[in-house]
Amino acid sequence: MFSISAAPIDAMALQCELEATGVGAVVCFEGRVRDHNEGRAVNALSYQAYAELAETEGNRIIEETHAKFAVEHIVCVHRVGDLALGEVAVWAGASAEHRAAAFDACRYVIDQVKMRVPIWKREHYVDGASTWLHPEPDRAK
Amino acid sequence: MFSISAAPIDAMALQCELEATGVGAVVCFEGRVRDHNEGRAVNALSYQAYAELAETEGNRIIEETHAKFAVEHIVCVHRVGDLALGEVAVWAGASAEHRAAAFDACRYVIDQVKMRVPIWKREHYVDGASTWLHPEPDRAK
Amino acid sequence: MKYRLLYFASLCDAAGRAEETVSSDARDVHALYAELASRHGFTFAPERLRVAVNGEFTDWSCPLADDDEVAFLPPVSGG
Amino acid sequence: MKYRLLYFASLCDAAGRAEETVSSDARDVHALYAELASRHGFTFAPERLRVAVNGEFTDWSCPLADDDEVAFLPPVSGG
Repeated sequence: MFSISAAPIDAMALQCELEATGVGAVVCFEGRVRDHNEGRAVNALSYQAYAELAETEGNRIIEETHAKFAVEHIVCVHRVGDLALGEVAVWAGASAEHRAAAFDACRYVIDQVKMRVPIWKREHYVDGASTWLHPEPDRAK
Repeated sequence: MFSISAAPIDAMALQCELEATGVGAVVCFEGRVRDHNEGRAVNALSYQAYAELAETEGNRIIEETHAKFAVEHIVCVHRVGDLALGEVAVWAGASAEHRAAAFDACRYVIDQVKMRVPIWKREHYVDGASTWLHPEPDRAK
Repeated sequence: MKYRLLYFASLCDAAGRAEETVSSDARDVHALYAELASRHGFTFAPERLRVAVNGEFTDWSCPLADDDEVAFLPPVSGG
Repeated sequence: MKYRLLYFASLCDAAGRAEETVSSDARDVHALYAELASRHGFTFAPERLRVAVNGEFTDWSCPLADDDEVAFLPPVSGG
């Protein structure tokens, strides 16, 4: 399940959604607000989403991931609103019988979410400026 | 830091050891006791380690991982003793500025630990039998 | 025709609003973007944007119907 | 010479003990393993085992000194 959350992400609760009999491997990813980006000191971020389409596209990614890898459960949540340094902006987890599938699935989900899901980040800099990030395709990280 | 633990693994506490200013990505892996292996129903596992050498070799793997990938912190703990179904047998986590390094490092650590660290698993089957696992090199998973 | 527009991120800043309803003679999304870009000073070339109509991605030749909800999506930066 | 032996996993089961101290004429780990394999019925060919002396991996030609601690390590299965 992919969802957009205005509330802080509760990683423990999300990880519980990955439980299933026969699961041998769980891989979780947390993307956090860093204190810098490309050489500029950052002191906060804001995320905005086209929530309806973000959830549609996010769940499409999760369906694709189930089709590609032998996984049991996949969960991904992306925050919106204002985030402080260190807060979790995005969380993704995958459970599987074997670890290769869990790693591959978790990574595929987060890579695709960052490329495709309509969510935008505004960086607030220590010097008071702020800007929306609209990366060129080849610079997307 | 790599360590051997006779007590249950406290994933939250370990994840806290990955914290650092500037960390943008955290990847964690949990290996759990499954209820089956290669078609046989399992109801418990025991792990035995050559603890002294396991910690030496585990920390060597972590040093290698720091040399190979741009990571901030790496933590790995392996349980020993008797484990019930669903218990965490091994936990590995990596934090980094960017997610590619965190994923690569976490996976490298667990792959190498499984291949190289002197720890052995005994499977206890539902039918009452039990056996130490000594996989052939090409069958190690 | 009347269209409902949704604006996100820097397009929202440029338009000075997150949504609006406009009357327009444009009959496809390409023509509609040209009109809105001119009105609001949008600087993105169309090839850098994706388009969604009624909550689903579509392409720039998509014909429009009265009351369609249209969003021009600048390059995303989630994560 | 006296050696302290550590046994793990199925070698521990086969030897019926986790450790022992033995007196032996063997002067390297290869000769020592041959002696112990015969005594305890170890069935692993040496090429399937790793060897550790005094808490560090070494190779099968490693010479031994009095009081060395030696472990023959069957294929590992952690994780």
